[in-house]
Amino acid sequence: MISLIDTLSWVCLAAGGLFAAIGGLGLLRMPDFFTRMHAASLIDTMGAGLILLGLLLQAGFGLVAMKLLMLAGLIFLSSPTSTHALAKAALAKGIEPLLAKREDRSSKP
Amino acid sequence: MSLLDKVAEHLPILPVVLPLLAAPLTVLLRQRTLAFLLTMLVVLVSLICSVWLLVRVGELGVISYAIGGWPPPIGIEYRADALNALVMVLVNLIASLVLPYSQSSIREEISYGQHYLYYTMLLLCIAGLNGICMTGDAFNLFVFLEISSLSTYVLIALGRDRRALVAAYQYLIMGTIGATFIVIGVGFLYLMTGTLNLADMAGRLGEAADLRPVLAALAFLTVGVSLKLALFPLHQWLPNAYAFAPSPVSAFLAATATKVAVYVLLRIYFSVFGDARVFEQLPMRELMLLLALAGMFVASAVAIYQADLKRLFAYSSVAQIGYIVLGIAFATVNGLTASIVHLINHGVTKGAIFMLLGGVALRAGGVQMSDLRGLASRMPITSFAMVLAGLSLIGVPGTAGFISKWYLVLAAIETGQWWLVFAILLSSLLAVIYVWRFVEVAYLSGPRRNEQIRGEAPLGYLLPSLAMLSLALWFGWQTEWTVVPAKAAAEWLLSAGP
Amino acid sequence: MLRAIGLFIVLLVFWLLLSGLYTPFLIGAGVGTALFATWFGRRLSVVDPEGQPFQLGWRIFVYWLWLAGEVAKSSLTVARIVLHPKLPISPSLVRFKASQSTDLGRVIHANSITLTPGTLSIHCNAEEFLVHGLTREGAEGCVNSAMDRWVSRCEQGR
Amino acid sequence: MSPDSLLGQWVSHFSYFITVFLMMAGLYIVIARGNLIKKLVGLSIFQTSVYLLYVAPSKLLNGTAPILSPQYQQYSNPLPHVLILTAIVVGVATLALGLALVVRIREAYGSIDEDEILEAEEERRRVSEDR
Amino acid sequence: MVVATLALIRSRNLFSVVVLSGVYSFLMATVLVALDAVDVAMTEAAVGAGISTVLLLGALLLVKSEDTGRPHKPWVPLGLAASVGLLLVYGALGLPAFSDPNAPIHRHVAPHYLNEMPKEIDVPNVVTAVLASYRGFDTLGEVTVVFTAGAGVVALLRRRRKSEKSA
Amino acid sequence: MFAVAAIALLVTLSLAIARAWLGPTVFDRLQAANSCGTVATLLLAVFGFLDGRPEFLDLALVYGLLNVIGTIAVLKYFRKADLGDSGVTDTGSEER
Amino acid sequence: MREDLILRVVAKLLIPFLVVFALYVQFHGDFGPGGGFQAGTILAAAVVFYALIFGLDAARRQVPERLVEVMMAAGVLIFAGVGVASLLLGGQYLDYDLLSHDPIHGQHRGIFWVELGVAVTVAGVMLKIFYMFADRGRLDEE
Amino acid sequence: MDGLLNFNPTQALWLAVVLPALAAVAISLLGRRPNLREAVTLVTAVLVLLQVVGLLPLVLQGHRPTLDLFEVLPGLNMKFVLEPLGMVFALVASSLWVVSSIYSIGYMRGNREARQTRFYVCFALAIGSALGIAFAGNFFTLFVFYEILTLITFPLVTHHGTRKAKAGGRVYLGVLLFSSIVLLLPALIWTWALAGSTDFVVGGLLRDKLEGPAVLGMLALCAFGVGKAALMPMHRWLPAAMVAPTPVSALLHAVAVVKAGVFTVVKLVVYLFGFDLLRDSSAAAALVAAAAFTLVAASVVAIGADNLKRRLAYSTISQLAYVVLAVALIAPFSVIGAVLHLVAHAFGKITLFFAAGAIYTAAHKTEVSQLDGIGRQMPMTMTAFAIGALSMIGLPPAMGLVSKWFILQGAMASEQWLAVAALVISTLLGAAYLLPIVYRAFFRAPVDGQGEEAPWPMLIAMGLSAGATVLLFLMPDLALQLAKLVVG
Ligand code: NA
Ligand code: NA
Repeated sequence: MISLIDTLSWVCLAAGGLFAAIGGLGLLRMPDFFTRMHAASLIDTMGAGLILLGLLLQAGFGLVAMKLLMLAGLIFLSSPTSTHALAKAALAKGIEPLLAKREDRSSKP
Repeated sequence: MSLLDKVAEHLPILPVVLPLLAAPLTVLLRQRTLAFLLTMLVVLVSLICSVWLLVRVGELGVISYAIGGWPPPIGIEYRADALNALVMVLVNLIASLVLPYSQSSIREEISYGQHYLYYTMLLLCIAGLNGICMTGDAFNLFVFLEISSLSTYVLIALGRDRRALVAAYQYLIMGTIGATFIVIGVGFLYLMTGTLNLADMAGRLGEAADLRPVLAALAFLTVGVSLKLALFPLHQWLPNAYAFAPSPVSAFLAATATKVAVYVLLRIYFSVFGDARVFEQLPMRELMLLLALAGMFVASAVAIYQADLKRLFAYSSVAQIGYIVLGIAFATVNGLTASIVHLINHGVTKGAIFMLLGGVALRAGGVQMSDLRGLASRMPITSFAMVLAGLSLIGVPGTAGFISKWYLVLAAIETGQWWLVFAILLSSLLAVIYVWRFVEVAYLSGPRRNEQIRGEAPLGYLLPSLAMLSLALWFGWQTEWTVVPAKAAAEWLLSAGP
Repeated sequence: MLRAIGLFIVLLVFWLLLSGLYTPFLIGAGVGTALFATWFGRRLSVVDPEGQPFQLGWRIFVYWLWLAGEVAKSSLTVARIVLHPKLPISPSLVRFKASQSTDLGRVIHANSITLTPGTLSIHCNAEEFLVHGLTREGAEGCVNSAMDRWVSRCEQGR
Repeated sequence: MSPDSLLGQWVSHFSYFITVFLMMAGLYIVIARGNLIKKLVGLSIFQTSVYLLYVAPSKLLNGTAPILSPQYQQYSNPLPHVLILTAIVVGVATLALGLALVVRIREAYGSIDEDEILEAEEERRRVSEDR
Repeated sequence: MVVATLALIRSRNLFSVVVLSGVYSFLMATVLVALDAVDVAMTEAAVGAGISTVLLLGALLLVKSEDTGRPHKPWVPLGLAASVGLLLVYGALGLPAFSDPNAPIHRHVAPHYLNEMPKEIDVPNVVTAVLASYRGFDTLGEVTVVFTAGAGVVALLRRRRKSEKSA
Repeated sequence: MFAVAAIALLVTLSLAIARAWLGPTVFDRLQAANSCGTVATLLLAVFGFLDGRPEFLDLALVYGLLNVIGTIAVLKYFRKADLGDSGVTDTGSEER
Repeated sequence: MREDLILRVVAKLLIPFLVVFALYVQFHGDFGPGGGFQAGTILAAAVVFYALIFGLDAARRQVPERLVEVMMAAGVLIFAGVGVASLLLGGQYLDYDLLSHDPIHGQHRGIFWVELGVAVTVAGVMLKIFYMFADRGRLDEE
Repeated sequence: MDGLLNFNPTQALWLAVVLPALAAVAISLLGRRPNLREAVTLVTAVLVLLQVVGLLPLVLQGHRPTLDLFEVLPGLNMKFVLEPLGMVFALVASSLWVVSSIYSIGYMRGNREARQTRFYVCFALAIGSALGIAFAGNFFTLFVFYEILTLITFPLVTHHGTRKAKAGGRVYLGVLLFSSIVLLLPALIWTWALAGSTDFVVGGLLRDKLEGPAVLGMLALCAFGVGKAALMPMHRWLPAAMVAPTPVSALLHAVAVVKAGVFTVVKLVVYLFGFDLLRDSSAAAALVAAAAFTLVAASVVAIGADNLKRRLAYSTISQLAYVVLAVALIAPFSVIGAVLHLVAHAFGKITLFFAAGAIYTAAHKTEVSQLDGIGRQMPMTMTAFAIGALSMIGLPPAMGLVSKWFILQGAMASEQWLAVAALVISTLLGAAYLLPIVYRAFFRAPVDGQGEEAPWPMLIAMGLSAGATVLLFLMPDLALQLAKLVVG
């Protein structure tokens, strides 16, 4: 039982780390600001989520777990908020998103 | 145990805590007159406490005060001795003279809404300086240094001229670098000794496993403190700061801030490292000698060419600091006595000069040489007082400056360094020249009645200035309050080292 | 008032979970703190259905679970794109009108879009949503999506 | 000192060299940059370098944070932590004041570049002398 | 952290400088945690990444200046910085090695805090005990520093009265 | 195992810093900074376990909270909605 | 920024928790990381957050400048006052041993008040500084 | 004795110094009432003279009244002692103050000078500090009054306020302050460091405290440090100060300043070094050489000077060197000669300057070459001038002969042939630069027609000083008696 939880948590931790690293890589590889944001959200969601889950499994049920949950809640609340705010500001400041195909963008955001 | 005895026990802490308590109170009061009265009261009480403490130190020797009741290396110790009690008396004395002066002068120089904050800042500065004097703990010293520094930056920036802002900014940068250097030095010492208590540190430095960090600490502390005390060539912040600050601030800073930094240097050299380590293992003597002399001559020479009187006397301060450091470099009783005495004498002299200049600026609309033609006929008392203060700066007999030069030359003669004797005296001739420029402008040139100058400064300016000046003259005749404690302090410094 | 009491309780629980030390003093402090925070929140007028969406009830938790699945799925997609040597992206913008009736609902919807890797909401208001997608498919998937329905259902829950 | 080779010495003192680097960088920014705000940022970094100088030696590899608990025997030295806490506070206080000054300077001069301000002063002096 | 610093040196854009200094603070805080200085880390995070950033941005907003001036000649500052660095290296080489349990700081004073504190003060967090009690006066000074800064900013930035402004 | 996660996070961190270094726009830096904040928060949590002292999650919470406020403040800088933004500052431009 | 509904909602959600968290950090300084300084900063950050979202005027209406100024001063007074109290009780300055019937209790009481003083001043000062900067900017715009 | 003078001697000492200062205050308050102002000057001058004269018997009886005022540093106190040498100087200064006051009234009114009040104030203060120097009981007190004298005479030198006056004033102050601060002050401090006190002691304070080259060093510091004694190269201030009005020149050259200089040198040699110390070292010989050089060189320059006051100034430099030389010879005779010469030069030179001022006031002439036949227009003035010149050269019937005689005696007795030669040569040179003026004045035809005598107060003053010169030649007893007391 213990070892099952341990294994599970390790898998979570490793996978989370992997997702985070991929997100970081995406942050470097992506061609423009907006596409990089998508890569970044990989870190905030899967990376953070899996790592916290892994830790949660290690912590067992208790206050530590509660705090981990709070942390997860905070990240999941704050990450989209800041991403949204950033994207909005960037667009407002005239950062043109690189688009695959010319879309109809008649109304100015 | 009577109440007085109880109060006496807490003397080392009172001059620090009282202004520190009063400062937030002035913010709560938000009213200039009340703030002034509170400040005055606190400063007077602090003055009484510090004099009392000086007397007690004379009777009992070193007084240790364990804050929080924690014995020294564990807690923070305040430690009064012949030297720091004396310096603290100087700080509070100057403060108690500058304050009444402020009451009338800030009306002219600082906008009304900021008056109570002026007192807040002054109180904080006093608390900081007193704390630096009394503390026996290396890190606590840094903290109080910062209290005084931050309040000083603000005080300078309160000046009307926009250049005051730049001056304050430059001082902030250089002052912070200096403070950080001090922290680094303290850090090295802490890492080598495991303690922050200065006395404890001094004792444990002998067992230091490696000399390199100790020497590096010495270097960092020297540079850091030198920045604060405006030792040439680290003085760049000073001329502008003094020139553009409100006049009571110039007077207060010129008389106290650099002086307290000198005290810190003395304390570090003689009671932490010990004169043997500082002066025998390193070419510190030569270095300090060189910088002191360079300061004395270069700064004086620069002062001669200033068109702005406040700047002129600011550069003169840099030169005078050269004398003080020179005295330290002798590392003899007479040399240190010279330094300590000059610290007091120059303090009151420069204080008086800047206070008088405040009056001049008020009446003549500025302190540019060109504005002051014929000053003597319109402001005879102020002009004459300036001349007397200038004489003290030169070191003419009958003034405080003479006594300091006396001991400095004595120290040089004693150690057989005749070239230094002449160097010291020659540089005081440079002081003759720049003081002379004032005399010529005020007395010997220009219209007989300069209508742009609106008569003698108001009494609120004049009386405190003259009181300060009379101190500068009084200390030229009556040396019981300056030389005697200074000599005691010097002897103590040289004997009490590790 | 009820909402304030609810907030007070939530905050107290929050405190207790944070604290982990249950001495009388600290519990007292917790009560005091929660009271203070509630009062302060009311003073700042942040105590309202937007700030304390108790009305969403249990549905929101279910939604979260569903969302977690969505996030996991799109994460894998994005991860594959990032690792793909050719970086097969087709960034696009889509504009649509979401079906939520309240600001809170729109916020939940918009944040969910952003939270899901591969899409992010740039604009959201009653009139329209502006969404940027890493791929055209991803972006277009947001229009009239299951997510839209889920959020609207939560919103109308009570 | 246990490691006797110079290399060993450098390794065992690694933490100090980060301090050294940060300090040099901060100092460099303060002196080399003309922008008043950037100078302040440099000053902050310069001050920050001290944190490591104090805190790194307080660490013991088999120790833990100095929050006493029956599970642990060995703790890192708490004193440097206290000192640096104070140093951080002093740093932010300095920064706040410095920024306030910069704001006022900008209002008075219309610039926050050191060279421009000095030039403005020089100009003014020249004008007043001509007059 | 080194990279962030280098970026800081390089960057001309003031805004980037602010952002980078925020990053720098976060990293510093993380390093501090690794060194067991949790209280310090919390403060550094709150101050460096929080307050400082807000302050810097506030100031940037007021000075409305993005372009930073010409860079100065780099050699003098570089030389100065290098000489200070050398001095630091010289001193640091003589310091006790990292994590040396026999270093003076682990033998003197600190053991008292760690061993006697439960008897004298009895709070689990030794940092708090030292901060608030053993070295409480330092902390009083620190609070005073904060107060000084606050009052100083008020003194510097308080709005002038209308009458004064027009005059 | 925590170490693996920690190392992965460190890698992510360095990648994010690289982005912060490269820019090119301030928004890229901001985004990188934001990611750094998240990664640092996670790193702290992992450190807590690595060190055997998970109660340092408090610290991670502080990080997370400040990360939001910092980002919002930055946003405020661009929008200045309540301060009557005149919108003249040309912040988004590429660095020279 | 009140118009940005995402920010508005998130702010409303977070602020009460921020306040509780700040006070948690304050009261648990004895047991874990944190204390007066950090608590004060977080508390100030909560209000700053509010001001960023809902505007400076709203913030100043609810947390008035005068209160903030009083806080600035009051914290220092509380701290220094603890020292004066120990003086009056016959001990050295800041000797908490005498503040209660036995030294340990005295220490606890002393630390509590001292940390409170720190928090109050820090929160006050941080807020005041923020207000000053923000306010200055607005005047500039007029 | 006068009723007013019924103080005990120590009080009288103090009062003599303070009285002029009080007078200065009174004068400054009476600035708008010239008659009253000048009356105060004159009355005070007379009172001070009486005061000093009143002290004379005490000194002659061997009393040395001492007044210890207060201590600045341990062993460093303000102290007045009345001893014969000081008595001589005090007598000279106070009596010449009376004379020069009378003269000044005539001169200042005659030339309608501006800032007369300041003039009288400073003049009175200068006398006060001269008396302070005279009565100084130790080196420190002497130094203090010496410096005060320098500073207080500065406004007098720059009296005219012109660019030239300011330039002259700068040189004046520069040289005097330089020498006193850079050289004399170390001597003072060194003395204190060696002896723990600076008291003047019969036989020399430093007798057992110095030896070898240090004696020479100290002597050099003292001799050159006393810039007022105008030993070359410290003489430059004297010609520079010629820009001042004539009464000031008189003050500088005769009454106070240069007298204070040589007096200080004599006093230091006698009471600080003591004859024994100097005799045992070679230091005195060096001083003799320096003085001899100055003696001759200044005379040579004087011959070449056409400006009358300039010529007189170089004459002064030369004459001062006599005194220094005389003291440096250390022979009892020469020291007596030094003391006497101090007196002789004072009266002689003041006469010459009074005459030069009178010529300027009456005829507006300043150059020697303009003086042809002026003796016919201003016979009384030029007679006085002649008497003064004779005294300078050392011819009868003027006191100069007496003092030079003693000096020469001393030089011969101590077999210092260099000194003897210098004395002889400079006497000849002295004749060469002074006698032609007298010759021109009386024996050449006037260039321009009419001229008239100087105002009567000036004439009275000249008469008094010239008369004193002759009188002292005829009755040198008192001066001689005092001088002998100095030697002991
Ligand atoms: Na804590
Ligand atoms: Na704490």
